[in-house]
Parts: sequence; C-alpha cells; structure tokens
Amino acid sequence: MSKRPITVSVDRLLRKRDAPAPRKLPADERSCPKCQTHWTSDEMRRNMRVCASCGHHFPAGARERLDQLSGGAPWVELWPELRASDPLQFVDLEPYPDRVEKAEAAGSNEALVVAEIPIGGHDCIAAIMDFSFLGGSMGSVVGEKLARACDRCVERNLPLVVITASGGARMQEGVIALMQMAKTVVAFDLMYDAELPVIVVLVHPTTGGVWASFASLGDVTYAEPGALIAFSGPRVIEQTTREKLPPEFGRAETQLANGQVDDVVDRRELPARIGKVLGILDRPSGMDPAPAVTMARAGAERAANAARTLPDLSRRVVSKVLRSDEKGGR
Amino acid sequence: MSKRPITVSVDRLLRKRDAPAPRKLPADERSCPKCQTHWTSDEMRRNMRVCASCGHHFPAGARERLDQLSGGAPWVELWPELRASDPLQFVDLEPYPDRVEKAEAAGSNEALVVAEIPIGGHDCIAAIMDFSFLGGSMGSVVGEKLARACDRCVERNLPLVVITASGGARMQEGVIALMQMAKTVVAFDLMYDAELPVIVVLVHPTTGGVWASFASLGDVTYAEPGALIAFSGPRVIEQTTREKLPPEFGRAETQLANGQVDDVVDRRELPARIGKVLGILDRPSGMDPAPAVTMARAGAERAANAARTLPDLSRRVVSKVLRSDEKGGR
Amino acid sequence: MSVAARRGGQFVRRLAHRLGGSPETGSAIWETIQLARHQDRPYPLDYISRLFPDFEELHGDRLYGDDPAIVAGIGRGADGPMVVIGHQKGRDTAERTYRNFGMPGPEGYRKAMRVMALAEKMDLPVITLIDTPGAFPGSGAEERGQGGAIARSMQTMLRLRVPSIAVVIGEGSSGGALALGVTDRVMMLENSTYSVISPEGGAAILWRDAAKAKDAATAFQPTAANCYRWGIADVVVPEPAGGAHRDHDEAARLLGGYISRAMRELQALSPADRRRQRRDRYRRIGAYREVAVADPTAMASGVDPASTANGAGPAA
Amino acid sequence: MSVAARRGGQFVRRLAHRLGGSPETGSAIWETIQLARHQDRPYPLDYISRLFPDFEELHGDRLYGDDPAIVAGIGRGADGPMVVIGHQKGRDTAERTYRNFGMPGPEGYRKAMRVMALAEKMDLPVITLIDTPGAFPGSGAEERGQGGAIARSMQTMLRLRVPSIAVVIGEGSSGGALALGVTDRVMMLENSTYSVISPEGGAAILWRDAAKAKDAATAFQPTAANCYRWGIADVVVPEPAGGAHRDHDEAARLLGGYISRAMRELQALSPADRRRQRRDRYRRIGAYREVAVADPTAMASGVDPASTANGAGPAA
Ligand SMILES: [Zn+2]
Ligand SMILES: [Zn+2]
Repeated sequence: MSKRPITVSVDRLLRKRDAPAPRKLPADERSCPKCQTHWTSDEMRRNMRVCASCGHHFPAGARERLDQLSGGAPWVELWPELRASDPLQFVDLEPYPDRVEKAEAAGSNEALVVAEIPIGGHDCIAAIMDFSFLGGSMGSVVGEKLARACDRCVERNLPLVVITASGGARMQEGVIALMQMAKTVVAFDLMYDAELPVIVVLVHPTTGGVWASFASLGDVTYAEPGALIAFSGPRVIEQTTREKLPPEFGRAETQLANGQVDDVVDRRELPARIGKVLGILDRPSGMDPAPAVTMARAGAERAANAARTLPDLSRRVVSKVLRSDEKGGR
Repeated sequence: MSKRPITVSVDRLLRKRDAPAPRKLPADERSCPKCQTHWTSDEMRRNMRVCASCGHHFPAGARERLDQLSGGAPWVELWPELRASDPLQFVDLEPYPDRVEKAEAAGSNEALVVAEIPIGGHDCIAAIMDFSFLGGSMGSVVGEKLARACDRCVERNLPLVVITASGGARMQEGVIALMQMAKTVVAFDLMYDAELPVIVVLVHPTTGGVWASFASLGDVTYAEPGALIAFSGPRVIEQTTREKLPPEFGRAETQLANGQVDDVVDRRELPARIGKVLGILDRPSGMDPAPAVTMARAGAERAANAARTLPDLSRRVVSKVLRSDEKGGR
Repeated sequence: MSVAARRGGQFVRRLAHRLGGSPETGSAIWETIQLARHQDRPYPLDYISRLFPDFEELHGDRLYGDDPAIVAGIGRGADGPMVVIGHQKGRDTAERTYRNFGMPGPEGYRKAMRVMALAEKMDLPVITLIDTPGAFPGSGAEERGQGGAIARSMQTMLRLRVPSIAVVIGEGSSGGALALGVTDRVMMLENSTYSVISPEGGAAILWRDAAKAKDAATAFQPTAANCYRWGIADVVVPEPAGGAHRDHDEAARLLGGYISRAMRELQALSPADRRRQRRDRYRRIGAYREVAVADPTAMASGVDPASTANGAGPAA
Repeated sequence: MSVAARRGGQFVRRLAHRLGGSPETGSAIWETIQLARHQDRPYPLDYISRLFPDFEELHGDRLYGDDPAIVAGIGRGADGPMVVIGHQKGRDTAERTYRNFGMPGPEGYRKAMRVMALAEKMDLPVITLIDTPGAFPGSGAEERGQGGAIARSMQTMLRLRVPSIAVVIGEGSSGGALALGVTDRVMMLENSTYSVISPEGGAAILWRDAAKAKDAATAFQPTAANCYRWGIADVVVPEPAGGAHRDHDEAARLLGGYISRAMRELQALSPADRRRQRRDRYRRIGAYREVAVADPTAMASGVDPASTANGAGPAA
C-alpha cells in the first residue's frame, strides 16, 4: 500500500500540542463515582486509575496501560501509521471522517495500540484497546493491527497480551467492520498453530463483536472488577425482551460465576499476574519448533503478504480520506 | 484365549428347551401399565411391543430387536461365546456366578448381543443391550463385544448401530467393570478415525456408566419415548439432594429439550429412521480410504491382538467360573 | 436461447447494472431489504427439502438445550452427503415465536458446532444458510456465553478440514450471521443483505432513532452487489425474476447449481490448501490508510522508523 | 542406607505383602478406605502448592459456570510447565460445602476439557489427581448432560497428543473418577482406592442397606495393590509411614519423583505412539470366558462357527 508523503503523524503533532498528553487530561481529576473521594490526576495516575478508597476502576488509556504493564520500562509502539479510512463514505449524524478526526485530535491514533513490551521480565506483544477512541469500536485498523500483532508474535516467538475495551464493531465501516471479527479469529488461529500463549484482559466495557470474537478466545482470560462483558448490552436486552436486568448483569464477577473468565483481577495486580502466567508458559529457548509452529510462521508471512496485495478498495479509500486530512490543514 | 471343549452353548440348549424362546415368554402376555389395554403375546410381538392404544413402549429383548431392525431378514450373531467371568469372586446377597447362571437360564447369553445385520438395505453391525440380563449392566463381556463390534466395522467398512438399555456398570466386576467405560470410548474412537457412522438409540432405562460412556457418543442419537436417560437415577438423586423430581425427569422427551438427543423416535419407526440415516451417510464404495481410516484399521487389528494376549487374570477367572458351570451340570 | 440462459443473461445485466457506475439509491437498497425479509422468501428448510431429498434434522447441543432458531442436519442431494446448517425464522406467528425470529442463543451456535464435528468425522462438506436479524439479545443467552459461542463457531469453521460454503439467503446481520459465515466460499443471493447490524439497530445507535432505519440502510449499503464489490461475497446467486419468494423451486434450483459448481472447485483442493485460503480470505479484508510517521528521535536511537517509542525518549 | 531408600524398601515389602498370597482382609481394606478418605490427607491443592511453585488456577467451562469440585490450572515445577486437574474435596465444613464434597457436575468436567485444550495447544503434559466419591447426583447436573460430560472428558483424554498421567490420591469412585483417568499412566497412592462405586453406594444397591458398606468394600477390593494386580494401576506410589496425611511434604516429594520418572518415559514416545498405547491399555482391560459354541447347522451353511444365525435357518 502506498505511503503518502506526510512526514509527521497526526498523533505526534497532537502530542506536541497538548504535551504531555495523553498522560494528563483535565478529565483525570475527578471524584470517584462510587465513593465520592476526590483524587488529583497525579494520585489517579500513581494508583493506575483505581480509586484507592473503594477500588473503583476508572477508564485508562492504551498508552497509560502500556506504561502500567511494563512498570515504566520502555516499549515500542508498532504500526501507528495505520489509520481508519472511510470505505462506505459513511454519514450518520456526522461524517465518519469527522468522527475519526475528532478522536485523533483527542490524542489516540486508533482504538487499538500495539506495542512490543516487556511484562514482568518477559518480552511480548501487547495489543491494548482504547475505549476513548470511538468507543473502542473495531474497524479495519483494529483488525489489521491485531492480525499484524499475531504475525509478529509468530515471527519472533512471543506471547500476546490483549486488553479489550470496546462497544463492538465499528458500524461506520459497515460489513467490512463485521468481517474484522473473522479476521481476528484467523489471527488467533496462527497463535494456536505456533503454540504461543494469548492472555486476554477484559476491561469495562467489552461488548458486541469484540466479545464475540478474539476477546472470547484467550488461553487465559482475566477481567477487571466491575467490567461489563456482554454481546448485547443491557439496554438492548431490556428493550428487546422487556426484562429488568439486575445491576450485576454481565459484570466481571457475574461472568466469573458464569464460567466465562478465569479470574477477576484488580488492575494494580495485573502486571504481576500476567508476568506470572508468562513465566509459567515460557518455553525453553532453542527448542526445535513443532511442525505446527513452522506452518504458522509460513502462514503469518503469507497472510501479511496477502493483506498487502489487496485492495483497490483501500486505495480508493486512502485517497478519499487523505483528502479530508488535507482539508483539515495537515 | 483358550476355548473349553464344550460343544453346545448355554443359550442354544435353552432355546431347544423352551423353543421358540425368546420369542414367546409367558410374561409377554399382559395389560398395558399406562392404559390397561390387554394384549396377547402375538399382538405384542407384531406391534414391536408397543401398546397400540397409547404408544407405551414395553421392554424388548435384544434378539427380538434384531428381528425388528432387519425386518425379518437374517442376521448373524457374533461372539456369543463370550461369557461373564468372576474376577473378584464376588458375593453380595448371592454369588455373582449364580446371578449369571440364572440370567443365562432366562435365555440371553449376555447384556449385549452383537450381530451382522442389514437395516433398511444397509449392512451394518448392531450392538443391542438387553436389560433383562442383570439389568443390562456393563461388565467385561459388554465392553469386549462392543470393542470387537467396532473392530469388525472398521475391518469391513460398516456402520455401527447401538441400542442401549442399562443400569450402568456391573458392580460385581468391580473396578474392571468401571474400566469398560473407557474401553467403549476407545472402541468408538476407532470408528472416528475410520470415518464410520455410529447411531445410538437410547431405550428405557439408559443410566450410569453406559450413559456416561459410549451411549453419549453417537454421531446420531435417538431415544425411545419415555425412556429414562440419566447418569444418576431419580432415587439416588432424591436421596442425596432431597429434591422431589417430577415424573418427566430424565425422560427422553426432557432430554430432547435438554439438547442431549437428536429425536425421540417411536420403536415402530426406528428401522426406517436408522435406514434413512445409513442411506444419507453411505459412502460410495471403491473410494480410497483416508489416511485416518488406514490408521484405524491397523488400530483395530492391533487392539484385537492386544486383547487376546492379556491376562492371567482372565485365565484364572476362566477356570473358576467354568467350575461353576460344571457344578451346574452342563 | 434457453430460458435458463436468458434468465442468466438477465441476471448478469442486473448485477452489472448494480455494480456499475453510481452507488445504489437508498430506495433501491430499502427495497432489497424488504425482499430479503419477505415472509414468503424461502427459508433453509425450503431449500433443504428441495436440494436434499433425504435429510435428517439433528437436535441439541449436547450441553444445555436445543435452539429452534438454527436448523442443522445431514442431507443427501445431487452432490452426495452434506451437513447443512441455517438460521430458521419461521413463517407464521406461532413458528416465528417458536424459532425466536431466527435469533439464536448460544445453544444454536453450539448445535452448529456439534454438527460440524460430525461433518469433520464423516468427511462431509458443510453448507450454511444465513438469514438472521442477529443473535438473540437476552440475559440467559449472555449468561451462557453468547459471545464465546459466536467466537468459537467462527473458530470451528476456520479449522474445518472439509469444504464449506456459506450462503446469505435473506438478511445477514451482525455477529449472529457471521458466526455461520466463515467458510471457503461466501455466496449471497441477489436480494440478500449482509450487514454489521440490522438497519433498525444501526439507526437506534447511530441516529438515536430506530425510525431512521432507511437512512441506516442507505448508509450501510448492505446489498449483495456491494458485498461482492468489497470482496465480502465471492459469488452473487441469481434469484427468479421478482425475487426468490416468487418461485421456491427455481430459487432452490439456481442455488443448487452454484453450490455444486463451487463444491467441485473446493473438492479439488487439499484440506490444508482450503484452510490456508480460508484464512487468507479473511485476513485480507479491511480498508485502512497508512500515513507516514516520521520520528527523528526514534530513528536516531535505531528504532524502526515505523514505530514510536514511549515516554522513555525525549520525544514523548 | 539413606532414609529414602529405607522407606522405599519398607514400601516394597508392604506392597509385596499386599500383593502376595491371600487377598486382603475386609478389615485391612476398610482401614485403607478410611485412610483414603482421611480429612487431613493431602488434596490436589496441597500437592500443587508443593510440586508447582508457580501455579495459576483457571476457572470456568466457558459454557455455563465454574465448578469448585474440580480445580484446574497451569503450573511450573521441576519438570517444566504442566496442566494439573484434580477433584478438590475441601477440608472444613464450609469448604466441603463450597466444593460439593469433590463431586463435580458437568461444568467441572467441561472445565477440565477446556484446560486440556490449552494443554494441547501449548504442548503441556496433563496431570490429573483423582479423589472423589463420584460425580454429583443432582437434577441440574443431569439436565446439563452429566453423562455426556463424563464420556467426552474420557474421549478428550484419549485423544490428547500430550503425555498424561492420572494419580488416584484418595478415593476414586465411579465414572466421576474415571472421567479424569484415561491417561498414558495411571498411578495409585499406596492408601488410595479405585472402585466402580463408593462402598456405601454399592451396599445400598447390592445389599439394599447402606450400612453394609464394609461388606461392599470387602467385595470390591478397591485397594491400590489389587488394582495394580489387575492392571488397572500401572504404578503404586508409596506414602510416608502411617499415610500421606502424616506428612504432606514427604507425600508430595514421593509423588513428584514418580511423576518425573514417568514423564521422562512418556516424553520419549511420539504423540502417535502414546495415543496408540493409551488406546491399547484400555482396550485390553477385561475378564471374560470364551465358551465353545458348536452350531452344526451354521457350519453347514458356511457361517463362521463362532456365530449363530437367527430365525432364518432351521436351527432357530
Ligand atoms: Zn471510590
Ligand atoms: Zn397402553
């Protein structure tokens, strides 16, 4: 796919503008909705955006989560150059490109950030969703980044750690967004062949097409306390079936009882828990890869090539949306 | 395993004695427990032991079922020479060999009869349980016959039709009976590799270790109306949990709703339904067998050989129980 | 010129018209949606009874229950034995209620997986017929793992060794449809639709007004022609003039022909090749931009220029 | 002579005594049953905490619920990463109730299968620790397919590509125990029991009096020595003097040694060989007679003499 001669990325520019965004947003300073304790943004950040009084888990951005997971050790973001396009030239209450632009302006480049990162001393690839970017919705960029993340894991023999937060498929990309569900399942299937572990952490909220695809397919699955985990959200269910749902409906603790997750883990314990699991599943290096692993490597390479040879579709879209970028003066 | 020089089998002798047993037993003439209609044994036989008034399914013997399935066409019983032994020298309220002797005297040779038989024009191996033989309990003979039945299917490329009726593992053979559960799962696994269909029909009652092993593993699973299908019987459950169970507990119709069986099929329709499924799954002959099939063939052969090389265990038992035979004057 | 050929010619012209030039109008799309949902439109059991003279429906997931919103079974037709699975909506009120309007719970998808396992054992091709407004939104379905059931159904299909074909025969909405759609070939009937969500659902969320369904439909463009253009559908299957509801026999005959042809192509491939192509097919779908990301700091420190470093460097 | 060797020597003598000559007396068997059920006897989590310094328990069947009567997880010990699954009874009243006295429902077996699938993906050996009076007899368990869950757990174990070892650590009763017992190697602790049913259950059915449990135990002879003699157990693992409850550390150390040794043997085999031997192992178990069946008519009509024909021939 052709790269346009733009030399500075949108999020880079934005970071310069509001530095040190996204570390400190005004919204960070607030009182806990559960116990009303007031926290400064610094206190929030130091406690991983968990209320130290009552344990309420506030939303956290993808990059902040990477810092949490690595314990401050450096990590390297992968493929930040992938950005949403507008294949359907979609307009609802506003045009899709405008929505994307606003979301990018708020400091993220997409609803999924992928990075190479050490967690508890174990190198891995982390794929972290960001609910603040269009509700963490899964469009083509999320699908492609997750697929590349798995390819990279297979190439480098690394485990994958995924944190999900999503309202579901990104409707503005229509059926193409729907297909990202299948694409992520394909990606995890390469991990299966390569015998590489996948740890999934479900955070509030993980719903719709994300819960109904890769988020359900981790080898080990944790959920943050209070996270809503459901295919259909409570409102849709109440409207359709006229049921009155209890407040605990679909919450992490309920889903643990339902057998859907392995444990509910406090965010502050996540890095250690993930590190422990990675340690247990770590393989002695220098082992001959099983035939399945070799197959998976070939598959990852082929898949990556296949994706690159695609679409007049995306070409069309590239030009279209870049025009809107230009319009925005960048 | 050595064959003892006995020239006439027990059930042959018995057949001569009460000919045409087991076709016509005095107990066959009776009134329906559900609707009180009275039926002669001939009417009963002609209607496959189903009450023509209310559809109540009476128990049916294994050999009668074979006649029903084949529509009167000839079938050949396999391995009638396999008989129960007494590995534990087991005595409860009476010695196990005495129980076996009485059961044999009533006209069956074991709780499972295996035959090569055409059903709806399709050759297959049928393995039919007989509840009247020690409650259809699964001991070593049931396990071995079912294993041989599957071996034969694999050797001859035939489907397997199983009708179950059992109170579970035969306690008088202790843990050896328990292990027959695993043995039957092994047998069905050969059918899996050989890509050969297994049709299971659950009749009243199918419980305990039979339901918890091969009876649950059919490719297509039917149940006769009203059949009790459960791992633990209602009485045990009521005693353990002090639940009061409804009369429909564990019945075929309930288990259909529970997703445990494919359909509830009237006995009079069974031969046609089984024939239809065999027709659908029939493979064009002359096809190259898949590698799995070749593997399964080798497996069946090896398994059969393995079984033959076994046990001082059974030898010990052979002598022991034959002594009891001799005592019985045969 | 035979009737069939003439019809075929008409279809090609219709499809070319839809594919060519300007996008379909909102009215045309809305009309297609009405056709896709027409109550006389053939449902899976209508196709099955015509394409598989011998068919045995199988029931139950062997775990919890039987879901009438999905029918599944083994059938023998012109191309030999196959496993067929489809969303069944129900034609009259009683049947619609019984079948929950074709909205499956986890038991439905698990029944599908159970029958796919039978296909795998017996080496039978799998045909799925997709026609659902979506998976059922209910608390019981959620408690029993609706999301995981859909995910695992896709995973199961992706791993099948046997050939598989999905046909969108009516409306294919949301993950509830895609759960049966991860196959070697995806076909769409001429008047079927495939969409990320039903127009009503999309309208309620994006327009905050379910009455804006027509606007949502216009925006989603969920028609077969568009899905074909986007590479979501491999084949568009013609319907009898006026729509499949006008002539079930002819609709089944046309579909049967397309299935036979595709099945022959697929059976020429090895299981490993089919699986590989299936993976690549879905791996490839997506529309995104790549913008150039210059990061002099990162480059200076020897990091891949297509990457950005976190707070550790002075660039943060 | 080291303590371990001396202990080993004692154990060999104990085992030889039990294996030799006359069968164990009813009192001896009953005593073993009491030891197997001793409330201070180590349970799976006691062994796990000693053998796997790093252990992560996993929860849930991904279908319906999580069953505390079965614990399952991944652990890393002296022999590398493994999957461990066991029946957990609970030591005090509260925990016993919570764990349902180690009597699993279908969710327990399905959790086990789910974790075995992880073992299969990650190429991890599977260790099961068996200690249960049986699967739970309850209407809910039956509704959700208790029988099928046990059957499929056996089937799953039978098909594993990875090495597997089952250890009966306490009481192994009925299909509820065997559901976790279809492995490459079956070990029994010196004072464990393996039986078709609990003595109380057997007494209630066969003697029609649950109080006759001791008679039933005498008849079932469910001791490790007998199971070894019958070929049900491949190995009898020694316990510390007086029983495993006297010294959990030593019990775990002894078991760990036996597991390590067996694992090394198993890892020397290919997955296909292990599967073949596993199948053959269970195919072989059985005790039956073969009586000669003469059938002159059948022989005359060319039928296999080991067969009898039905009503068609004059012999019927
Ligand atoms: Zn708080
Ligand atoms: Zn009657």
